[in-house]
Amino acid sequence: MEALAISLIKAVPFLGAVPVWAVALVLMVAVAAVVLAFALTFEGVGSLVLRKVAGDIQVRIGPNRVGPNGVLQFLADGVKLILKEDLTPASADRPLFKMAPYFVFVGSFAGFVVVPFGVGLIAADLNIGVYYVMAVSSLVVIGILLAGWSSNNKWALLGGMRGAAQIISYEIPVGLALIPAVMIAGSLSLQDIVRSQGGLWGIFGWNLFHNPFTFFSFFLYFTAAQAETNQTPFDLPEAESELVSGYNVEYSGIRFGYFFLAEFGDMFVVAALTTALFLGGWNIPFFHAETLPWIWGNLLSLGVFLGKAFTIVLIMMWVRWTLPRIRVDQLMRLSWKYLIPLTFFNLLGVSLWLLVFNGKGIPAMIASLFG
Amino acid sequence: MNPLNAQAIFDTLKGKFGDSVVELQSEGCSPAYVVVAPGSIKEVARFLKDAPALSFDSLMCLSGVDYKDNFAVTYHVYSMANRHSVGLKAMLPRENPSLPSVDDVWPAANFQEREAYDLLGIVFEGSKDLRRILLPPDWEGHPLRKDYKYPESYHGIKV
Amino acid sequence: MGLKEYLNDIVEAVVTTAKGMRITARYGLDPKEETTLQYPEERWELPERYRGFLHNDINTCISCNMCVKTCPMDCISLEAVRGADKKMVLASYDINIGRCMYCGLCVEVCPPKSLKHSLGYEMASVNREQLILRFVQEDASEVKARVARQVAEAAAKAESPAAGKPAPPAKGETKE
Amino acid sequence: MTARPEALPTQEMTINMGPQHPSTHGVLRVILTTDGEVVTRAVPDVGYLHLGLEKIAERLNYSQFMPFTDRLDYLAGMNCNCAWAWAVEKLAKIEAPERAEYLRVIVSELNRISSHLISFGSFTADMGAFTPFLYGIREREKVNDLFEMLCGQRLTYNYARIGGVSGDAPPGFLEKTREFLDYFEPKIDEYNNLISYNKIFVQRLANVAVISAEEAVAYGLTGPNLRGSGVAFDLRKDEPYSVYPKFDFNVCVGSGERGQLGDCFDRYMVRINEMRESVKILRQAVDQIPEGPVMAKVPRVFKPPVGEVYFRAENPRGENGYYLVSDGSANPYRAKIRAGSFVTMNIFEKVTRGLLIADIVAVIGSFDIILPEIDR
Repeated sequence: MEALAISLIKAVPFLGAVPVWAVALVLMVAVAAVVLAFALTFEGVGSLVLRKVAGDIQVRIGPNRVGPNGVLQFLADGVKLILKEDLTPASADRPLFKMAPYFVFVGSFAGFVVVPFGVGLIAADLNIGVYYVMAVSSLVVIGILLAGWSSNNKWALLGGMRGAAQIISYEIPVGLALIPAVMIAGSLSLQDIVRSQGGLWGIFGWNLFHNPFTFFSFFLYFTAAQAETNQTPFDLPEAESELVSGYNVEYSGIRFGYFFLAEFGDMFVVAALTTALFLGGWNIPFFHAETLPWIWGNLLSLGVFLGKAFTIVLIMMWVRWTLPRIRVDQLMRLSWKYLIPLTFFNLLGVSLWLLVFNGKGIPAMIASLFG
Repeated sequence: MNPLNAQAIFDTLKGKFGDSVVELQSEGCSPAYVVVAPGSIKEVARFLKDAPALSFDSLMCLSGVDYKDNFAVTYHVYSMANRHSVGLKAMLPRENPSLPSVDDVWPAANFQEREAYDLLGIVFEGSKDLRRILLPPDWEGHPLRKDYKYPESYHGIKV
Repeated sequence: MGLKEYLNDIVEAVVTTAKGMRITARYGLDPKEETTLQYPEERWELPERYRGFLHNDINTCISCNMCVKTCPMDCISLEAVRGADKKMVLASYDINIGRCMYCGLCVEVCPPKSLKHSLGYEMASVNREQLILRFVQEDASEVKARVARQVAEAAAKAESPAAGKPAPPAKGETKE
Repeated sequence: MTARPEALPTQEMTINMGPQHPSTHGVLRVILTTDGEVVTRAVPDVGYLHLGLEKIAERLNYSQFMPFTDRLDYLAGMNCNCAWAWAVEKLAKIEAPERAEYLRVIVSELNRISSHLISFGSFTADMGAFTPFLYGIREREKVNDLFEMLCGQRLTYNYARIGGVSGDAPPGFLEKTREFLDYFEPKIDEYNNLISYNKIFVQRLANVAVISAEEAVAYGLTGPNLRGSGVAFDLRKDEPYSVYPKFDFNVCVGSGERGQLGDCFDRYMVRINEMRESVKILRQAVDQIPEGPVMAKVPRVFKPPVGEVYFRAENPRGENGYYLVSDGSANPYRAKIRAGSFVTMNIFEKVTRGLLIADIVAVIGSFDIILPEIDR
C-alpha cells in the first residue's frame, strides 16, 4: 500500500505536500470500502441465489415477489433486518451479547482482504496470505462462543459449544489440506500460489491436476471447509431442527443480520480459497493475464475468478440442499478419524511426489514428453 | 398358535382364582369380558400374561368407565403368540375408586392408567408414576365423570 | 475397524452423496418440475363436491331445523315462525362460519336440499362478526312482526263469513 | 455411547424441549435432563393439545362424532373415519355394502401413503435435509387432490358414514387413482436413493433407540413402530376387518439391515416399504371394486343396541382402537379412543436414556407421533 501511495504522490502533482502515511491510510480505507461493498453485495445476492437454488431443487419457485422475478428480495430482506427491533434478553450478558456478532462478521469479512480477485486486484497481498485467512477465520469461534454464552439460553449455549468444538477441530484438516498448494508454489502468498498455476494453457496447470494427492486434497479441503464454516451437512451450531437456531437463537434485527452476512461471507471466502489454491485462481485459460493490458487483464481475470468461485458456491448450496445433518459425535469422528489422517496421508504423498519428481506435476510431465 | 375362546379363558381363570373371577359377559360385547374383583386384578393380569396357554402379552387398551353407580376399569388384552383377546373388567365403588396398578405386568398400562386417573379419578395403587397426564396438574375435578361440572374459569381465564 | 471397512465407509459416503445430489440436480435443472401454484393469480380447479362455505337458499328452505340438530358444532342458528298458511317462515338463518368445520353433515340431512356447500373459501376478516353469514336480510323482529300481522289478518278473514278461502300463502322474505 | 470419567463432576442441565420446538411435531414437551449433550432423562409432558374428544363424543350422536375423528389424527383422517365407522358398525351389527368397504380400503390406503409421506418428509427434515420433505409434500398433494374429488376436503375428510361412505367415487376417480399409483411407485426408489441410504442419514439412525421385540410388545407399541422391532403383526392381516382378506400384500418388518433390529432406521424403512405395500393393495382394490350401493339402510335416528365393543384398525400410526359403551341411546355412553401415538409415548422415556439431543429428535421422528392423537 505504501508503494502505491508513493507512486500516487509522484503521479499526482498536488499531493506532493501530503505525507505518505496519510495517502496510504486513505487508500487503505478506500480499498477496504470497495472490498466491503463487494462482500455485502455478494452476501445479499448470495442469500437470494441460495433461496432460488433451494426453490429449484425443492420443486418450488423461491422468492419472486419483490422486483422482477424476485431479484430485489435481498434488499427487502436487508431493510427488514435493519428495521427490526434489536432485542436483548433481560438476563443476557449485555456487553458480550452486543459484541458477539461483530466478532463473527469481522472474522468472516477480514478473509476478503487477501482474496486474489485478479492479476492486480487484491486488497493486501500478504506474504502469509493462507495462514492469515486461517487465523482471522478463527475469530468466528470467539464470536459464536460469546453469542452462545451471553444469550443465557441453553439452546444457544449448546450451539455455541458445538460451534467452538467444531471450528477448532476442523481448523486442523483445513490447514493440512491447504499445505500441498503452498508446497507446490513455495509461498504462502495467495497471489504467488495463483501465479504458480498459470502454465499449460491455464487449465492443466491447476493444482487440482498436479498430482493425485492434490486432487484428493481438493475434496478434503472442500469437505473440511464446509464444516469449518458451518455449512449444511455440518451446520450443527445452528441445527434448527435440534437446537432451534443454536447460538443465534436470541438475536434479532441487524445483530442477527451480522451472523447471517457472516455465513455468506464465509461461504465466499471458502469458495475463493478453493479457487485460488486448487482451481487456478484468476488464470485465464490459454492466456497470460499478466501480458494483457492492465485494465483488460484485470477485468478478464476478475471475471474468471468470480466465475470459478461462484460455481463453487453453487456446489456448496447444492450440497446443502441435499444432505442431512451429521450428529455431533460423528462430526468429531469425521474430523479426527477420517479427515485428519487422510490429510496427513495426502501431505505425505504430496511431499514425496515433489521430492521424487522434482516438483513437477503430471500434466507438466506429459507436456515435457511431447516436448 | 392356539387361540382360545372367551369361555375357555374364563374357565381357566375361574379354576385358578375362584371367587375373585366373578362372571363372563358376552351378551352384546366384543370381545367378551371377564369381570374380576378389583383387589385381585394384578394377580389375574400376571397369570394371564405368564400362563403359556394364555400368554396375553399385549395390553391393547385400558379404559375407565363411569357407570353412574360405580366405576369400571376395562382392560382389553391380546396375545401376540396365541392371537386371542379378551376383556377384563373390574367394577369399583363410586367412593374412592382404587385398584392395584398393572404397569409392571404390562408397561403399556402406565400412560393409560395415568389417563384414567386424570380423567376419571381412579387411583391405581402401586403405579410407578401416577400423575395427571392430559390436564394441568392443578386442574380440579375429573372431566369424564358423568357428574362433572364444567369450571367457570381456570387461573382467571374464562373457560 | 479394519482398513477395508474404513475405506468402504468413505466410498459409501461419497457414492450415496453423489446419488442424492444427482437427484436434486435433476429437479433443480428441470423447470417442468416446479409444482408451486402462484395462489392469488393461479387457482386450482375445485371439484364439484368441494365443501366450501355453506349457502342456504332460503326460498326453498322449509325451516325444518334438521341442520341445526345435526350440526356437531352448533354453528347454525335458525329462527322461524309459523306463517298464515301454516308453513314456517324463516325469521333468521345464521351460520357462524368461524365455528363451522365444513363437515357437510347438515347438507346431507337437508330434506329440500336448500342448504349447500358453495365453492367459496376466501373470507378473511378482522372481526368475528363478519364470519357470521346471515341469509335472511331482514331483521328477525321485522319478519316476526310482519308474519304476526299476516296471521292476524288471515285469522280475521277466516272469522269473517265474507272470506271463504284461506289467505294467500305468505311469500318467503327473500331478497338474496 | 459416551464414557465420562467420574473424576470430573459436572452439573446436569434441565432443558425444556418444546412445546414450541421445530422437531417435536406439534406441541409435545420433553423435559430433558442433560449432561452436556448427553440426555440422562427425557420425560415427555403431553396434554398441551387436549381436545376432550372423549367428552365431546358423549354429548354427540354416533354420526355427529365422525368429523371429530378427522381431528384425532389429522394426517390420516380417512383411517380414523373408517375406524370409527367400523367400530360403530360392529357395535350395531350393521354391514356396509361391499362397494363402500372397497372405497374405505382405497381411501385408507391412500391416506396411509400420504401419512407415511409426511412422516418420511418431516423425519428427514428433522435430520436436517429439508428437500425430501417437499418431495413428500408434493406427492401428498396429489393424494389430497384425489380426496378433494371424492369428498370435497383436503384435510378433514369426514368421508365415512355409519353404514357406508358419504358418496360414491365420482367418474374418473378410479382412473386418477391408478394414474397416481403409476406416478408414485417409482418415487419410492427415488426417496431411497436420495436419502434413505445416504451414509449420513443411516449413521444418524442406525443403532439409535433400539427397541427389542419383547419390549415393543410389552409397551404396547403398534403399527410401524412394532413392526420395526421385527414383530410381524399387522391388524389388516392378523385381525382382518373389512375386505382386507381379499388382498394380497406383505407385512413389512424391520430387518436390522443397517444396525441392530428395532432401531430408528428400521422403523423408518418399515414406513417406506409399507407405502409400496399400500400401492399393491390399492392396485388390487381399484381393479376389483364391485358395482353397487355405497350406503346400507341405517335409520335416521340411529340407536345401536346395548353393548360394549372394542374395535381396532391398523392406522398409519399404529392401532387406532375405539372402546364403545352403548346404553341403547343415540349417543355413545362412553367412547374411549386408543391411539397409537399415545401409547407409543410410554416407551419414550425408556429408550431415550443416554442418547444425544440430536437423537431425541430422531426418536420423535421415528415414532412418527402426532399430537392430537396423543392428547386427544
